[in-house]
Amino acid sequence: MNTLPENHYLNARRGLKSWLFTLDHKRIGILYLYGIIGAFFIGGVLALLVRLELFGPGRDIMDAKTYNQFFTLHGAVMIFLFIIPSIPAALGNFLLPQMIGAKDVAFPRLNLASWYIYITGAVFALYSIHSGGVDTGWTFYTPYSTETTTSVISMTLGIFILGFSSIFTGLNFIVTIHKMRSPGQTWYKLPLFVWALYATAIIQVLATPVLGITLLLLILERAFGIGIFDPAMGGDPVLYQHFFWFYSHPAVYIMILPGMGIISELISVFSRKKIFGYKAIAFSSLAIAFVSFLVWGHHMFTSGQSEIAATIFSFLTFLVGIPSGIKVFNWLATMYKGRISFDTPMLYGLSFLFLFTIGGLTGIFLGALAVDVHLHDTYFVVAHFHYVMMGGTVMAFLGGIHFWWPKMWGRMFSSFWSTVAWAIVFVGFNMTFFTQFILGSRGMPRRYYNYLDQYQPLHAFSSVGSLVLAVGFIIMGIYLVHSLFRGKPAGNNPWGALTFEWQSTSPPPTENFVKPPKLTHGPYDFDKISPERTFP
Amino acid sequence: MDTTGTIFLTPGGSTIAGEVDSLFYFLVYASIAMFGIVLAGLVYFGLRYRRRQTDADTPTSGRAHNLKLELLWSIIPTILVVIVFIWGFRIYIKMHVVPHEAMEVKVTGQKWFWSFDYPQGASTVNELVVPVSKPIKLLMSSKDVIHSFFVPDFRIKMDVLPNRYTITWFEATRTGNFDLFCAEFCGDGHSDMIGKVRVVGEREFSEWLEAGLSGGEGMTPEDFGARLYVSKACNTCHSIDGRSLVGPTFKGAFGTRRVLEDGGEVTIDENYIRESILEPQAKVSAGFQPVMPTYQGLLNSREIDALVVYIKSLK
Amino acid sequence: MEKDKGYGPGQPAHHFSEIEQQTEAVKLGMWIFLLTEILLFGGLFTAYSVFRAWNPDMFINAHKFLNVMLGTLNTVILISSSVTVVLAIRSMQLGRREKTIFFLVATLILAAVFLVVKYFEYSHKFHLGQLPGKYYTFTGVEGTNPHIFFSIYFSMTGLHGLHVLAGMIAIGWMLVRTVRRNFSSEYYAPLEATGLYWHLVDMIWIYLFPLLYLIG
Amino acid sequence: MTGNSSKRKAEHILSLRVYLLVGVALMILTAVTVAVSFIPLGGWNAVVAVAIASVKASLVALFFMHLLHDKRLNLIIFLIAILFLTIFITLTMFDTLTRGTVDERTRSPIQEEAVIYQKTLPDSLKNNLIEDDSSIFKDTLRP
Repeated sequence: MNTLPENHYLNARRGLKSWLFTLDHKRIGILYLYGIIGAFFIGGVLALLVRLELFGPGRDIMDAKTYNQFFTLHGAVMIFLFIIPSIPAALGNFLLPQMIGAKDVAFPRLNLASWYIYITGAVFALYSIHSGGVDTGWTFYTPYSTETTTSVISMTLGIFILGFSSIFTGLNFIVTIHKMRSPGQTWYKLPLFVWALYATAIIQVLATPVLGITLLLLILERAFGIGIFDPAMGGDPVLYQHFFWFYSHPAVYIMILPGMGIISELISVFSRKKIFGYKAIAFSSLAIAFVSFLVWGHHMFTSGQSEIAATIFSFLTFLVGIPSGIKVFNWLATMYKGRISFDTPMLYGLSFLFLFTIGGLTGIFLGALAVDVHLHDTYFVVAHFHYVMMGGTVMAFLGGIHFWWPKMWGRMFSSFWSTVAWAIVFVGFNMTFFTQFILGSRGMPRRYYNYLDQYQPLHAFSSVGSLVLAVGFIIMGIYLVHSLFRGKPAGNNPWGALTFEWQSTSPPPTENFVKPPKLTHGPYDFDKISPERTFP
Repeated sequence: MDTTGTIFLTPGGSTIAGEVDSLFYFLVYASIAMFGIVLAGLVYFGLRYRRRQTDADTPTSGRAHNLKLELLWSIIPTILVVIVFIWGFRIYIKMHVVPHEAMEVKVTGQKWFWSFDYPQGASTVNELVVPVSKPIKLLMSSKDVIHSFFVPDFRIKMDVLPNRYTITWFEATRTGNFDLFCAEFCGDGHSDMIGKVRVVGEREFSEWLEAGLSGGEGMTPEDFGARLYVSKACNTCHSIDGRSLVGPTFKGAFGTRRVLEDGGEVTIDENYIRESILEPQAKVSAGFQPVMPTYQGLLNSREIDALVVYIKSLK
Repeated sequence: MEKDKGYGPGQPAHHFSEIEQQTEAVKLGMWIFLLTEILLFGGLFTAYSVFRAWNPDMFINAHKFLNVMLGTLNTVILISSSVTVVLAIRSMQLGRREKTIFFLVATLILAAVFLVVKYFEYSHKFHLGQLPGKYYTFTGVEGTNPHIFFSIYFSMTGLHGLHVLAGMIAIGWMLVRTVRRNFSSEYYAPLEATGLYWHLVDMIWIYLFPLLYLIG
Repeated sequence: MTGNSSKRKAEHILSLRVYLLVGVALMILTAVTVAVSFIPLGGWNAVVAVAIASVKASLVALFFMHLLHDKRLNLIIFLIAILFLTIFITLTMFDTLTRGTVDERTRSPIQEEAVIYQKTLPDSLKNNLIEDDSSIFKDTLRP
């Protein structure tokens, strides 16, 4: 029977102060986890309310104004407060130093500072609810955002601040990966999750400053009418869209790349198989990071940008699809001749493959110029990015949370209930969002409060799906919290994995390892050794 | 040309729709094939290579490369996407190169209705009437924020920008009514900014044009007002059954006193209605946003009168 | 900027194994931060390029109302301050603490002079009504929408001015730490990182100056 | 690259001469760029100005910021920043400079001047609302 170690990072010091002033990357990771779970809860409730309103045409539970504020807030909260920090800032913070055998990240104080910046940004963003809400959509397109009476400045200022949090996390990770790896751990011996975090961090530091200046200019446009983006003042609204998407398209990859990193870990560990095409997966992350900066114009095929620019952007867009495709096939090939077990993390890993493939393929629809003209700004787009973001990133995040849960807390969750919750989430997700592909290709525009009767059955079905989804998440919350107190101790290496973090105790000590870990094998050398599972 | 429609697409109604649909279905089938491969792999490997008690701890194959396979799954998708790009691009060019003989209609989007000005002088609101099998060029601009002109059945969409012209065109292939949506979020009434494209035969179109130019000749002011209430899109924001939409209801409004946003009070009479149509921001009813656009230049005196009579009649 | 400043001479922070590793990490971190700064200003450079390409004549007419004399003066001041910063670091490399203090103080003075000159430029423009955006009331510029030129001018120089201010705070803090003997010829990474930041501020001005003051 | 790169490299301490020479070169280049701006070269003025600025920036980066002798990685980071900024400007201007290829009217704004310059209201708004006597309600309309 496993027992918890006597001393670990959770009981090293006690009291609220020991958390609020901690420099331990693991504790900061946990602090982030609290933040993003809070954000996910807020965003999720808003999503449910939006879906309930859409159950039937016309007014169901709220008026148009409230609805517009809710979907805006749902988008902004989910993107800026949840998905972008989710995997890198929470799981990445917790794991990156452990995976490279370091004691901490390169700049622990900057790390803590970025959490406080995150909280400050969140306060500003959420303050906008109190000060009249925001009804522009998370994209803040001008001139609507310059003339609406709602509290755009509070929200954009919040997101501006959140950007710094994201930049500092990315900066910290890049330096950590370059300078803090343990002796002998060369680049090709890094776990693929670390590669993914590296590619993500590159995008974070390159793209986020442009979001910063965009929002700053938007604030100036609202305050002084500086005339860069507002057509009435001689500005160009399409230019705003260039600025915005120069950040926000790469940001999509800030969201999905770390998820892909988790999937690489999950598929290999639960297949007990050396990852297929290590370098292909590693470099495709970097390729995605680079090409993601060349494709932003595909959000603007119908925006009034020039036909030549649209054509160039369409062509470049297809280039970014190929590395993603390569990754999917590599993961599939990893499973070949493996010893596959269907523990909960793997179930989420497999759902990722299933859902992300659909999300990726429907992305091809939207990259094709003529088809995008029809599908742009319809529910097809909504479904597409939910398949990528929720079916991709959130599934990977949940997989990662379940995978590293015993490492974080030392205790295991219920296998039965976690499988039940997974099944409900998977079914609910597909009910909610596959329906929206059909709604969209039949012409239902997005951000509609009211709609024509012909769309009602599909909308109702989608709303029911969202309730199913909610039930899944409620069950998940219950068994995870329960496991914190009653879960069985998991042992150092419950899944039989090979990366560094599993060599330490669960939970690990404050400086991660009792003695510096030795690199005796690669992260995926399941052909040489098969480590024993310490659980069950 | 596809007029039947499927689960994914409504029946097309324009010359371009057929082409877009072909590419769409090519993509659907190609995606199903690709997804089929992934799904088959997942299911087959999952069943075939399940971990069993007996072999759980034996090492697995260390093979992590297969050049042929890797080339295969890099090159085939590349070829496919290049095909899709070129295909999509060719149709896109057709969407943008307008035939010379096209009739040009000026489209204006504003919160929250569409107005259409014909070269012959007629103008309509929220209803674009066009002849079948004739190319129609739309020269579009917005008076306030960005809107987007979207007719799903025609498979066309183009943003309508403030202070700039954008262009799109279509040629309807069959008569009937087609939904027209605003596809770019534009505020509280975004989802009510729904219009209609009515495609009619050549002769019917000429008759309609003439009738439109005559402007309610031979109708009572009340009937004419009722028509204008719909055709000029008053109904987007003002109900006639007592419900509050974006604006106050017309029902029973005439002759009552109303509290204004600035605290003042006003009696709803001919003056007030007229002023509110032409200068909507002058006296805004309490509890409502000052969002109504001016109808200056969109309605002539006779039309305003007809609306006043109509509103008066709504007891 | 770098928040890791608490490690004295000789001893690396607990999570680094040696001081060399820590110095390299701090410098790398600073360079990445500079990259984000370049892209932050990048948005303004993009806006500048787009509007200049649309309205070349208006830009030429409007820029005549900027004072080349003062612009040149400020360029010279900033370049001099860059020289004093490198000399401050060099002195520390050689272990001459007093000289470092002298050069840091000189840098602070130059930076302050830069801001004072900027203040006179700004107040003159405010006086003439060459304000950004809707507050623009000046009528002497020919061409379409000259307020946009001044919007861009104020955004660029304003953001740059804020960076000068931030740089002054950082240099001031370095001065305090130098006085407190936190640095030695062995360990001066924060000083070097601050120097890098200051050079970037200089470098951005090197572009702003010809783009705003010296249009053909 | 890895944590325990064993030996300390000798720090590069550039000589005073190098720093001062670079400083002087920067001053001279400043003078040159100001002088050139007064010679009308048409479109070339901008090119020359940016070129001189780039030489100056390179001097600062290579000597003052030590990129010449420092770890290659820092130089790469700097170049990446320049590269992505170039991408941003170039692809954006691909749009802004190629508008209106299909129809001339879509190229530029309808009303070039911003609202702050439009001192007078359009005529249609000037009409006195009440003085319109074609209305059937003209008797009830207040003057």
